[in-house]
Amino acid sequence: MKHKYQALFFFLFLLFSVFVVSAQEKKTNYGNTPDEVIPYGGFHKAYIDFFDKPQPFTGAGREKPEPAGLKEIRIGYLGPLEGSVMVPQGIQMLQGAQLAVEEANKKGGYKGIPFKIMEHNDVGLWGAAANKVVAMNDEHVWAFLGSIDDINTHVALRMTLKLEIPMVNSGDPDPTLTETRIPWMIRVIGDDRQSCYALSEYIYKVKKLKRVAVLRVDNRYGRVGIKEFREAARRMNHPLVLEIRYAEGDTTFTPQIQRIIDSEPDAVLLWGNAKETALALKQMRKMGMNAPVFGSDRLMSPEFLKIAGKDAEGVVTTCQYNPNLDNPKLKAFQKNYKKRFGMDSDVFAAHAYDGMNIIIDAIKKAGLNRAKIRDVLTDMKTFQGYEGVAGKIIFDASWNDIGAIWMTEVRNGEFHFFPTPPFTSGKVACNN
Amino acid sequence: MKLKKQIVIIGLFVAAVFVGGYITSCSNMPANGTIVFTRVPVANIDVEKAIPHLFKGANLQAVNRMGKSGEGENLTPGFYSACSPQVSYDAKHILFLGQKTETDLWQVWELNIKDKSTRQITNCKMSCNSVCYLPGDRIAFSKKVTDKKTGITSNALFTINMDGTKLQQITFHPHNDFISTVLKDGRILINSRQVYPKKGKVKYLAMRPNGTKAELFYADNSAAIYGQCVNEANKLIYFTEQNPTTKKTDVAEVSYNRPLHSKINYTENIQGNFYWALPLSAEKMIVSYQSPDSKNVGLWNFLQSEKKISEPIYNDAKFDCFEPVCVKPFQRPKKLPNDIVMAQTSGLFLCTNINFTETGTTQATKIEILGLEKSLGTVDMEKDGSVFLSVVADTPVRIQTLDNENNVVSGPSEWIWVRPFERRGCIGCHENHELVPQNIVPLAINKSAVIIPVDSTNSKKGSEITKVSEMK
Amino acid sequence: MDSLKQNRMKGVNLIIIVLLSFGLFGFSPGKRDTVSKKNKNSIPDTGEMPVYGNWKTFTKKDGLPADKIYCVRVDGDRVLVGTSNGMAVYENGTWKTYSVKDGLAHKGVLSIDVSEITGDVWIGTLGGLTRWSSGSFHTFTQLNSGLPNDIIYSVICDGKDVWVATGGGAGHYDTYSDQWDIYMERNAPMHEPWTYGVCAGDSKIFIAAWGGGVIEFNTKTKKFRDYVDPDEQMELDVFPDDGVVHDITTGVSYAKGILWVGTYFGLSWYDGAHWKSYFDHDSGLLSNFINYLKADGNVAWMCTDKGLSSFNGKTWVSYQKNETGKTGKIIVTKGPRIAEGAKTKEVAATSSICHNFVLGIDFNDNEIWVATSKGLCRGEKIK
Amino acid sequence: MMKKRKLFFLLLIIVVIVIGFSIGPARKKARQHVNYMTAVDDHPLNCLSCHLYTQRSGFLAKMINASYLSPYNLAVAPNGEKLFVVAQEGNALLTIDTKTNRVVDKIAVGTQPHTVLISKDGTRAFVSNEWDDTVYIIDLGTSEITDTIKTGNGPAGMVLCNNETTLYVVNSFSNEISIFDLNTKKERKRLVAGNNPVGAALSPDGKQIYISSRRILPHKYRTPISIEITVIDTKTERVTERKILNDAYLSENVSFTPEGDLAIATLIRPKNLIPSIQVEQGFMMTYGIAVMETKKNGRIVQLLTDQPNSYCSDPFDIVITPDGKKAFVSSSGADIITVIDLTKVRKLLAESSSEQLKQYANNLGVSSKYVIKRISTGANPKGMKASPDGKYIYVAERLNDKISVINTETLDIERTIDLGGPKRITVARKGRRLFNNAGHTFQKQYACYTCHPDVGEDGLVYNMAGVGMGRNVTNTQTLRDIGDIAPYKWNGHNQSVYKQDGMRFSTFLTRTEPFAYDDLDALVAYIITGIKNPPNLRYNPTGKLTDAQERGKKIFYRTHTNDGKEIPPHNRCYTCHPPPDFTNKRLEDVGSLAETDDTIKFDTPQLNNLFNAGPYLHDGRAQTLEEIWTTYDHGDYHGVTSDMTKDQLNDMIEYLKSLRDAKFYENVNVEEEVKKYNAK
Repeated sequence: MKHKYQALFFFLFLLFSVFVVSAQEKKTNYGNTPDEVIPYGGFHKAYIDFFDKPQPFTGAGREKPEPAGLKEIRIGYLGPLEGSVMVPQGIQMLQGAQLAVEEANKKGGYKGIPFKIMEHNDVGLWGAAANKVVAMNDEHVWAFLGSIDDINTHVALRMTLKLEIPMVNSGDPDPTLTETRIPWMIRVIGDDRQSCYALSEYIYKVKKLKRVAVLRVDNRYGRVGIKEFREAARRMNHPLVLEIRYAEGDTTFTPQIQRIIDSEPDAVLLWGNAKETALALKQMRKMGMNAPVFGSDRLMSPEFLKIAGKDAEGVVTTCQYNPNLDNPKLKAFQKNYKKRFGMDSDVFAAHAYDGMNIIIDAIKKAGLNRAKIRDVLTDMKTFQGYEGVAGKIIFDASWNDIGAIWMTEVRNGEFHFFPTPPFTSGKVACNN
Repeated sequence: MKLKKQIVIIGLFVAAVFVGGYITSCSNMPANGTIVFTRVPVANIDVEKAIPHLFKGANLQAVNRMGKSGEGENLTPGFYSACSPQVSYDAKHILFLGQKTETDLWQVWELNIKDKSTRQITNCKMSCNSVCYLPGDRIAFSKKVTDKKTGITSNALFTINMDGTKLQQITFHPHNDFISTVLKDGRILINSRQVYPKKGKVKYLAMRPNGTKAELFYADNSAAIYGQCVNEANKLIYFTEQNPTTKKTDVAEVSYNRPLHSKINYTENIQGNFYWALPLSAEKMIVSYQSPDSKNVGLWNFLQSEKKISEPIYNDAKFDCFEPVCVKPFQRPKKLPNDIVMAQTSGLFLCTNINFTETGTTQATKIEILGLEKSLGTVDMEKDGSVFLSVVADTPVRIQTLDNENNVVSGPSEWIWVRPFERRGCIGCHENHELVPQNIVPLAINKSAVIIPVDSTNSKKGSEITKVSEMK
Repeated sequence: MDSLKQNRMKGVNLIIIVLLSFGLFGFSPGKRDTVSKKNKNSIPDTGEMPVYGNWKTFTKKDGLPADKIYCVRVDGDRVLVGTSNGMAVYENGTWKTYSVKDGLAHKGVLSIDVSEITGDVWIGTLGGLTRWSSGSFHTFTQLNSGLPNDIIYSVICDGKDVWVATGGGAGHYDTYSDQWDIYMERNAPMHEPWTYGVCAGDSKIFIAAWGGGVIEFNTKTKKFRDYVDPDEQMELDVFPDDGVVHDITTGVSYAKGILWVGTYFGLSWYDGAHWKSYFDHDSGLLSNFINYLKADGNVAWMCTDKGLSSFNGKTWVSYQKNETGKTGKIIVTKGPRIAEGAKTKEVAATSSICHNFVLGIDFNDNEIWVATSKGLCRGEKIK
Repeated sequence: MMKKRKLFFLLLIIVVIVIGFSIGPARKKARQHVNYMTAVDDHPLNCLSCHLYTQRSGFLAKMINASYLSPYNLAVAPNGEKLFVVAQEGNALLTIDTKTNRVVDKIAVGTQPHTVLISKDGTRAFVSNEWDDTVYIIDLGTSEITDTIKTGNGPAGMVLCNNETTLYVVNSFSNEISIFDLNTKKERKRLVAGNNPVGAALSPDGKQIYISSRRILPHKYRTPISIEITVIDTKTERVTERKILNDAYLSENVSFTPEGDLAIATLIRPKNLIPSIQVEQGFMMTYGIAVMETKKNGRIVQLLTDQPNSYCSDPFDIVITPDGKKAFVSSSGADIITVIDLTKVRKLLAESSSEQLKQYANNLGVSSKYVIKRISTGANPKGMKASPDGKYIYVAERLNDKISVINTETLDIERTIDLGGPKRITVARKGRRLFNNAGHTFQKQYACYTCHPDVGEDGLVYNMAGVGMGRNVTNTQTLRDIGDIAPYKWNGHNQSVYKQDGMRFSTFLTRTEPFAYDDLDALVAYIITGIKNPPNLRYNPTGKLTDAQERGKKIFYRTHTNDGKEIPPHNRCYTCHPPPDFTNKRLEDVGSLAETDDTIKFDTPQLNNLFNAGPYLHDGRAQTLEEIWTTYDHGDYHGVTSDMTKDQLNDMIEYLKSLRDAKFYENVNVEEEVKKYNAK
């Protein structure tokens, strides 16, 4: 149907092209979107951009006095702690947060009152994460950190507006999470948009590959995560040759791989958890499929290396930070973390540490008032450019962290980090 | 196939009819309606002392109810004394207390009505002083016992097999207990009177024949109970009682259904004293009666509806007539099951709310358990007032409630005891005996029972009875 | 499917062009005419649109259990109010509160509806669904019943049926058969089971699905269809009037054949054939951030974060509290959209709604009850 | 020829068996068998006890059993000349001429009819058929059924109002009241009632309807219980009040005084939360009435009809004489009609403090203040009605197939009307009488029926005080259709109903003399043969499963979890709950052990007709089926369910609710079902 309206679109495009181009030069696009892949950007300015400025919170609550006589300042933790494949990540996240709280308490907590983490497992019966936010509200937390799983994080987010609890997300890269306009959450980790843009830039522009097949997990993480890559690929004039799914927990991928082979791709992009993608990679190589393989951030894990073994060589993934950076803050964190918990910190621990520190700072600045804590978290000033152990946090108007992310390549059984390629402003190649 | 099965069954049925017919046989009934009573040479009757009713020189006398006064047959010619006749449910035997010679101890004997033969059942070292048949193959009787530690002497109930084996004590409090009768529900009605620490009033207690669940059945502080009690058709209990001021003894009736509040005095308007009552029907009863102008107690017919003495049955100036019974088969009381386990050494006791009393609620916080000699310890109540105890079996205790400062709030209670593995409950302390428990989970049962006597060296709560047992 | 969309698009063409043209000629959609001083207090002609005033506020001081009012429901002579601290009932001029100790599932009451058949009150809380029937409370939870999830964002009664919108799917409870159905991603056209609002009308149930637009369920055919944002983009709306403005919907209300859809991104209107979009910059809508909406006859009431807007397709009447004091203003926009010639006038009002962060609304003949972030208020019909 | 020969051989076999059992070593074997089955060593060696009287079908069963009428409820014609009796087992409406005391008409009605109403003009009868989900409207002139109204599940009590244009029907199984427009015969609406509502009464002014209910309201586990009396305004047709009767259940019927100032309901006050350590002092059950003032904020006073050593078990109906002076309560387990002087009740209400009134509910002595007579009747008196002139009370003696007529002045039974049922009392009928009568418990405090109303279960959790006092709480189990599912009792200790109802039963439950062996035979015969479940018309009327039930069935038979992991065979639903009885008749551990339980494993319960058998699990901790898995199964001990989505659990529960009597599943092949439902 679309071509029927091309004449109209063209007309509109002419009308607006001047404004559009000039706007692009001045500020970053929403979600750090490369110009080339802005939706409909090729021919039509949207009737309305929803995230051109932060959504204010106009409700009551700032007038509430700070309560007296508190024995502890409660901060919620919502993450996978039991009954999920994500428990290791959940524990890293919890420990990162704990370290932040312990350090803050050593420095006197909040006006001498210690902070306390109220732990909540987000894995449970049907929509448990939202119910856990209710539980945290009943416990009178001042803000909470959470979570990793995109579904759990989303349902938790929905409660924050009803209950007016500030939420800091440090582990869920779902791009839609910050697109609800609920002005009670900020994200301090790069989202899958950033990963998709980086991968598309790297695959199509740097590696100059054209035919990409996607093998992804059949859940929300796979579906929503890959969306921006798919659209970017299309807008870069290299629509995916194949997008094929597998069920969470699958161990054999033969039919999918056969179809991938049949689609004759130049490259394969894996989007899923470490275990399944590693198994799929091994089987792919076994079946004689030798195209370069790229992957989402979840591949960047020791588990992936362990299972995939030699076959992991050359796999390129994204990562929301670079643990090898020579950043004294990061080094100190890594050292303290290892000392405290007896294990190496990972991406979830680092971001949780940053997220919890931001919550603590916000409480210290705003006092014990949720609306005011929210105001500080979202004012686009206090924490804009925050230098955390996981890097610099830059918020866009939806409080999505569009700060730099990294890429990795497996070489000799190890992840080697390198910066994402700068977005090249290619010509508008297609009209949608 | 189905048909086959059914024919097999029909065959079995036919066979069973034959076998059944072979087994069943009818027996002759003894002469109905004969009255047997204790005939005592005339003496001054002191009601108080007449309990126990061991009448020296008495014999069991049988008379035809319709016969003339003074006639009859001595059923115990070979005895120096015999009294307290009790007819078996099939009316073939009579149980009685007897002594062959003046120096013999009183023992329980059984008389075969048909051939007048007697056999001795007990061989006690103390005189037996009341007796009755129990449903099944045992009898109950009473005799004197002395507590070895305290030296307190009382009269306790026992049961024993008809062949004199398996003697068992079933009451364990410092009371003088005498058997009155067996209620149709299977319980023994006990004429009971506390002797320690001080003498109490005579009360009727009802108790299961294994000595469990003894509870107040009837008491009236305005009258001293006297005389043997009988019941008819499970509904009415007759007994005689003495007015403490006028000393007149009367026939009274209470309803089995509500004994504490249903007394009717039948004879208060008739001059003279009544010592026994034997109801024969809803209309008639036989009474042991002594008119003011008579020197002896005779057996008289009494019309209940008219509350009137009619003609005498047996009235001989030389004899007093007591304890009339009627020789006729009667409905056997229920044979109550035995839930005690003699291998156990304790029983459980639950009070649902120690602050629940007849007069209202009190403010106690704990109870003290008193033994015969000393206190057996105190136990804190739960929030709801409940306490749950594991009490050493067959040992009398009394309970009093205390406040935080150990002042007595209520009590001490009557003497109670639990039998081995008995579980019993009460609603409150000195509660209205017509009240039933409120349907709540008593908090105390969520924990282990407190062992009584409380081990003062170790205040930890003890464990419950551990024997695994089924419930249905 | 495609041809359907095309038809719709045709109608939309003109509107877009006109709209954009206005934009080009520098028409400022945000700017409003203020009523001149001399006729400041005279409300402009609003046509059939009712106007409310003489606002009275109720807060904790008046007997409410909390100032944060999630919802309000008028039930005959009484008003049922869901707060963050229990349900308050206003009857005969006094407030009575019911909470967990009385049998309420949770103190946070998000939604209330009353069954027309039985008079039973269905209370959606943060911890389950409670039926309040003639004084007795019965609670359904996700653990003791077929309820999909304990957080009830919305509950409605439709004859014998009760519908709830929860994060675990839309729940349907047949009070006759005592049976629960759950509609979610596996048996209905949704990506996720997250539902936020539900309403009924003309044998249809409309479900506002968070991220899934609007799901329509035909109670007769038991068939579904969905309405999603055609541009598939979360961050922008390419064309107005092409469908529901955003996939994240927060409320639905159906009356007189019109489905009104509230989002945090604007308002949608659907008559069964055509969609229309209304935004704060192009119409009389006070804010794109719509917490809740409810249609009453021809008039839809939008509870936004900047005040209360009402709209009957022709005229907007909005109520906003001034930043200080108790006064406020009534903003009348004649005409649906600026592009369609809408003109706005403001009238100062001596009383106003108690807070601009509006969360719920209900009405009876001459009164309107408004639930806000800080207090409950009642307005009287003055026009 | 062949036939004759066969017969001869058969007879020969019988003779050999009989002789063998009488003398030979076979006798020893038989003795061992009987000892095992009865758990005693002196039960008569009578093969018939078990093998004849317990026949459930076939020629023999027909021969040894009989079809009784079992009058349940009744109505009197407005002119008093006719009596209409619902025969519960006879599935008929009997018309009796009150002058001749003869049955003059018998109209076949639906299954298990419950209540009959007669229109004011005496031309129409309304009969609720509890097991058919219908109400029949009968033209009494032609004795024909003119209309059949479809109701909710289990129609029981009814009320006609609004000039007889509106019919209220109490749906006893689906807990609602259906309101019908009699002009259109259409159902106008349904209102939620209490749990298992049954009796209904219209206030004299026609403005209100009171509905009694039997089962308790949802409550916190092991906390005091209550039931609801539902009050409906006939003008608005809405529930205006839900009166709560605390500590009570099984309120069968309710009645208004002619003045309308009081409504009185029958009730039972059980002691399920107290350890069942004794019967003495009302430790198990008490019975009485709730006197409700109908005015606004009126008092509710519970009064016992019992006496300290004598109980009026299982009150069923209550009738108040037209002069408002006397109330008659049929105590169906005690075979008596308790007569209450309402003037005295009013006086008591007037002169007692609220504290006293509260205490009366637990006072066995107070009945002497208002009970003026206890009239003995035939077996199992149930429904009653007063004649229009108030001179007589008609009593349906259910297990006697007779109507007794009480003179309200003399308070004696003046005459008895024989309904013409079978004259002989079969063994099973005798068993049924025993079951319904409290005579076999200490002081007649309760009957089997009390905890097993309609031979089902009363929905209560009892503290049976097996060992100690706070231990081994158990959920009452149904006795319907249990012939094939030994062992019995939650701990599975009883291999037969004989043992179940034998010596230990008397020692720890009835606490009186055990059943005589012929009584025990009869009781067992009744339990094994006589008891059907009501048809599952609510969830599975035809046998065709709904979509949800079909999906649920797939889950029931599944062998793999959602993510494809194989479920160990012992952890699949059908392993322990295979059809037809949906029990493997073995003890299993489903992780439900409580600290207070002595047994680790529990008898796997049958699942047939479990939809209204809550609470669930051995100790009744799960109030709903959902809770079994959402709340009380941590770790997938009770089948693997943790991977299920909420809608899957809902579907599975819908399937479980669909389960009907075992007879419908006799030919189900589990293997085939597993194969079918696990096919890709």
